[in-house]
Amino acid sequence: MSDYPEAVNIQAGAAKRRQAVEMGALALLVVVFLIVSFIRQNPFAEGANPGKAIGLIVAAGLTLIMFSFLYRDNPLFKIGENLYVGVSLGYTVVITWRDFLRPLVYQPLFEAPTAAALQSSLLHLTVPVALGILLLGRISRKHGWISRYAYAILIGWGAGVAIPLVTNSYILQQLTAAVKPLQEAIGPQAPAATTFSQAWLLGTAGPVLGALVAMIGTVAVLFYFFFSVEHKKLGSAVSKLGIWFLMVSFGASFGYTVMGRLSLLIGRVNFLLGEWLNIQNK
Amino acid sequence: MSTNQSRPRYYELTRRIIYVSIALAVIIPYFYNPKQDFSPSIEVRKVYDKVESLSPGDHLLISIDYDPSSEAELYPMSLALLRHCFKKGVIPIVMTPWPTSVGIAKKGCDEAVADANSMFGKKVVSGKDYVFLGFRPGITNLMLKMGDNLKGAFDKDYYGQPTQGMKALAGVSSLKNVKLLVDLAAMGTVEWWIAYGADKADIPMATGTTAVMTPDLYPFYQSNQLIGFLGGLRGAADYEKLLKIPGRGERGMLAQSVTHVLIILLILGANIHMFASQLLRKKEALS
Amino acid sequence: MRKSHPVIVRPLTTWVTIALAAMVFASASASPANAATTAQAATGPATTQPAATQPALTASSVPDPASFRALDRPDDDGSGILVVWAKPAEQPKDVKFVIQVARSKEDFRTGKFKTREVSPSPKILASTKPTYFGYSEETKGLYYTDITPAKLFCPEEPPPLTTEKLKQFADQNIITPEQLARALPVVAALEKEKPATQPVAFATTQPATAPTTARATQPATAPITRPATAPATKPALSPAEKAERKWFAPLAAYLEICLAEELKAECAKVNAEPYFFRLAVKLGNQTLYATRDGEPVLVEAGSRVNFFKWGKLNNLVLALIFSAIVVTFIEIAKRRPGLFIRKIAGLEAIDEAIGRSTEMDRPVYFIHGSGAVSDLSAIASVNILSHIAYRTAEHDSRIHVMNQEPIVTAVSQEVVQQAYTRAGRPDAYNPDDVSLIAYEQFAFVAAVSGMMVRQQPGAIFILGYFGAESLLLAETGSSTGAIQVAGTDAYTQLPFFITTCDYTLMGEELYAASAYLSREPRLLGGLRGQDVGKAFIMIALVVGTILLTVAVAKGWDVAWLRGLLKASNG
Amino acid sequence: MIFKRTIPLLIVFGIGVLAFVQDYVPHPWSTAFRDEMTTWTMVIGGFAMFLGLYSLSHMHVTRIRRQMPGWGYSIFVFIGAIGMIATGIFSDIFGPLAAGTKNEVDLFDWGYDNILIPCSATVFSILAFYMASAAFRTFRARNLAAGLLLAAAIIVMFGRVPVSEVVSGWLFNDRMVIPNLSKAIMDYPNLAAKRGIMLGIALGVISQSMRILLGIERSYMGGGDR
Repeated sequence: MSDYPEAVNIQAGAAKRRQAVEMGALALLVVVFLIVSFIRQNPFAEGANPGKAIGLIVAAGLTLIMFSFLYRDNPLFKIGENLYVGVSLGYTVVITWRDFLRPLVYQPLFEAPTAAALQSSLLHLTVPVALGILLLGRISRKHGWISRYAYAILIGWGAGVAIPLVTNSYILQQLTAAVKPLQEAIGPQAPAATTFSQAWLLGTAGPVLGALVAMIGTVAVLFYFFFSVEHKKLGSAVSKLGIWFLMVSFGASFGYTVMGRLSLLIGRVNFLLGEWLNIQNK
Repeated sequence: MSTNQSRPRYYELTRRIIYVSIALAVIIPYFYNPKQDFSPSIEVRKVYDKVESLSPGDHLLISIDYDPSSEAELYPMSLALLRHCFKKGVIPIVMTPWPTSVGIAKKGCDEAVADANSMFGKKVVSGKDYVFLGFRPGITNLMLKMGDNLKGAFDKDYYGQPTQGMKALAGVSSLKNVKLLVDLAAMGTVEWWIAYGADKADIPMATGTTAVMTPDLYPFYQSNQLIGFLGGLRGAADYEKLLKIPGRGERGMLAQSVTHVLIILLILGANIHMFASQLLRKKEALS
Repeated sequence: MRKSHPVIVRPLTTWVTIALAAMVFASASASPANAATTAQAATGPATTQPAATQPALTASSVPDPASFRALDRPDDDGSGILVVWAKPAEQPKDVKFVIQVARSKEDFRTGKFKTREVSPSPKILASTKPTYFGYSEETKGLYYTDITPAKLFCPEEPPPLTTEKLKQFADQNIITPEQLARALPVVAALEKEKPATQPVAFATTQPATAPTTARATQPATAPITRPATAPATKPALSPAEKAERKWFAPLAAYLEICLAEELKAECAKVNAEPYFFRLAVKLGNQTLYATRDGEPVLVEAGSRVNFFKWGKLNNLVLALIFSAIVVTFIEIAKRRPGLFIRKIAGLEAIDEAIGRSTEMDRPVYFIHGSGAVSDLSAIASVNILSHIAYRTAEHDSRIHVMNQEPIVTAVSQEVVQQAYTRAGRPDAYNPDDVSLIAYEQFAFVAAVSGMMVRQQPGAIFILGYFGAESLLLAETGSSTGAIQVAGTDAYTQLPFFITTCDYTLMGEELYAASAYLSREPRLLGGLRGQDVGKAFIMIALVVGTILLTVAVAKGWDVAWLRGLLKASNG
Repeated sequence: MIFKRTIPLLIVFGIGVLAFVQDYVPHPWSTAFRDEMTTWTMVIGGFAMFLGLYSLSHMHVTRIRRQMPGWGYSIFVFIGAIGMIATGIFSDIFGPLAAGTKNEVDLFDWGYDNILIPCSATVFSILAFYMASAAFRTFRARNLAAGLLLAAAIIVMFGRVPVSEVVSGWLFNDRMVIPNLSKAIMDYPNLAAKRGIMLGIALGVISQSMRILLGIERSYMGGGDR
């Protein structure tokens, strides 16, 4: 995998010195982390719940390690990253077994409580189990093609189901919402306009204009995506309008998402300060 | 396109300055709680008014449909709702259809119970003033079952007390006897609760969801299937504002405001820098 | 086990007996004349209300008996009957329509009927369901309700597993006598433990039923979920008893499925029978029947199994039109190759990016989205991968394909291997280069970010369906200085790719890629078909809006036009 | 060739047509077919887990065996995976090694709560930093389109936080101007673009599905007809 030399951008001697300094700093940070943890969350204190306290320390440690990537790649992050990959792998294996393979395959075939049950399991499971085993043929370099039978089924099913599905949820639902008389844009309880924002943004004139803008924008964006029309003359103007709409939309979506993502960061900060360091902020 | 070696030093530097300033903008507000001026949205106000209109002894069902990864946005909502219930004497029934949510649901109950003692001087007792039912599997089936027979779906509460004959559940045989259903969801359970819970039992329903999910709820709100909703951290802050008990939501909003303004200033600064250097270059070219 | 179909069907008589027993109380005093009081006794408090506060029901509140009809619901699996009646001239407040359902005319006399009460509201107007009733003016004055006989005549839940049931199963050879002998004491003990009314609740802790719920309820957005296990609540048991219970649990789960299947079959049977209906209006404790010649009007209908969801007719027509356009243009393109196609910058950049990567002796990264192989976005990215892998093989550059889905990994391995073979360098293919990096969304991000920073790729392709990982990957990628080409059909993630990547394939451009790259005439024809479809939608959008606006202004009735574009779920 | 390509393509076509038709048919047979296919996909998906397990382990085993740079870290993948699988087996009430009831919180849950959740929540929250740096780096008003992107982002971002009410109170003497403007941008231009993209995607999906069903698009089977 990574048989490329890791990017080394400083001369060898300086690099070595720097590495030593970094390792020392990391070791120091780990020690500080452990000391702070044991002061704030002593798992061996009387009446403490050691499982919970150690859990908190581990969770806080991993949180800090993951954040350390923001500074730069470092040995602790490499450990954390690989551990995380491993844990998520193990988790998936266990869950796949518990939720799918055991109840769907193992129990019906090997723990069938009655003869009739076994018979019906065989009837329903022989083909998918065979396909599942064919899929594993991919491991062989030479006979990898036998796995095609398994995924041909999945791809065929996906492609067939997709047509009615997108017709309904992408085309019809969008058209239902988009094709409306302009009169309907005005809500039933449009407030009496006393201020600018009420009149123009929520009142009567605004929504009608908005509905028109939405219609023109949709057409322009659709036009931008035309593959077989060269963007020249009128076409160029319309597709440019399309781009402007796309840009406004992307900017708006970006701005809209900031809050949700910040909430996640606030959550982590709350965890580190409130739970790990146990600083109450009431 | 430049690589790391040739990339100007200040690129890495500005990057780190930005990270540090964002971190500070989020951490510092954790310690401050000034009064903020904002008007709660109408959707949140409707939820608040509904809870406010309940009388002591009425029941409110809260379904915890989020796990610790969405704690930041939804936990403050649970807390605000529970505090409101305890303040009013409304009996909250807390449950979850997800095994991963039990811990956080319990944490919310415990914290609100402690608050009730310290804030309103009330001694709130499990099984009398609130019920924590814990987790049962089945999701949609569970909802249907609760619609028929709530005590059958949860024969015991989280602490192993039988629900039959429990004082807090007096008069509740099914969802139909619950005065309001609130789904705090980070997963796609809102539609199910509407279809299998609220619509079937014909009870009003409200939700609290992550900011990302909230725009999808407007159709349900317009068709009155939801009486209102709390959207993201802002929703929690609005509710806390109405309740006049500041909490993590409001404090979170301070961090949000600071960080948003910081990002905007960063963008503006970058643009001013760009225009200024363009101007400078033009001048140099002229001279 | 979930799929098992028990061969036995419980004798119909059992059910009839149960149903009869349940009705004994209700029918004890009921006769057609005072059926009203029976129905009303069920609702309780009305009897205590002083009659004076209620306005009297008059004949004008009774729907026209001629309008009262029952018919098969036309687009279902044989489970529904529609009952229709005209809106009466007068509707006093709190009035309710009562529909009585019975298996035979006799049953009305003996009181063995079920009732459904409906409050008048605009929601039950026939005009709200044009799929069933069309768009005629008449539907605006008709009320309807949907009746599923099984919901009225069958129990909602399968019966509990009792010792008697167990014996029946043994009689029907579902379980062996040995199994019966061993299971009997367990069931008897469990019956004692539970309150008499509650079923023996194995299903809640038994995984055998889990897949059904898992499938039905796994939300698309659900994060990692853990298996369902209820807290165990058991009294002290001897080890031997415990062992017996453990042995019995899977059998019980299976038998409960048998019971549920029996109930399902029973319901289907109940639904298939013909039924008789009567209509009345009710206000407080007054009830008036819709009558003809002094007798309540009786109508009859049965539910049939249907073959087409009429509500989806517009969907089918539209899907067929679009498919036909695509196929037509594929045919046209076959005959007249060389269709024009505009430049797509993101795809033009692929060769440049690979070339630069080769010059700098850096690897090329190809990052798949989180879509499964049945998602079309995953197939679209695999198609692009085929092209990219071929080019890297030609340039003797190295490609790393990062996956988070095992089957997409398999398909990618196949595609890359073939591409290397085509380029004449089959030995250069290394299966470890096309690998599953991690299973979970953010573990994938952590691992890929780490690799990017350490290996400094020269070109990064991020293609497929993405969630929140989009910006995490693209921002780390941009810090390495690589040329980044992204493409996704996940609308919400486009802003992040637009801001951090050098080129972005937006939405359908991702799907157009394989045609664009291969220049195969038939594939290009498909693109042309897509464009015609887009033009069709643009026209529908503009013309539809203008038509509706004019129609509303002029007061025309164009409900059908809206129906044409109405989406139907289910 | 028949077994390697023709038959798989026929399978794709056959299953695809049936999948298309079943969506319009309410008959119980159609439901039964759909259920059957769901089981198939779940079973195949279950087996695919082994494929993923193999692929991931193979990569890391090769790293360790060939002692590639940083190979030592790969050991942690196996520590994590084996730890989770072992605790998963031991703490499962239906597992081969544990009898009786499930403990309150077992080791498997502990790993989930204290390793998986904090790691994913933290990586997720790094987005907040990246959004700031991406915005700083790329939101420059170089031309009209970029200016629109920038303006929309700033207005919406600002309109979402409480301060905007105070500021619009000062500036416009109307507390809600900026929040409402932000809402109007989300409601109209944003909606238009979103709708346009979605409609385009729908047609792209239909066209691609047809190409797959008809066997014209077959790169996913190794391609190579060029």
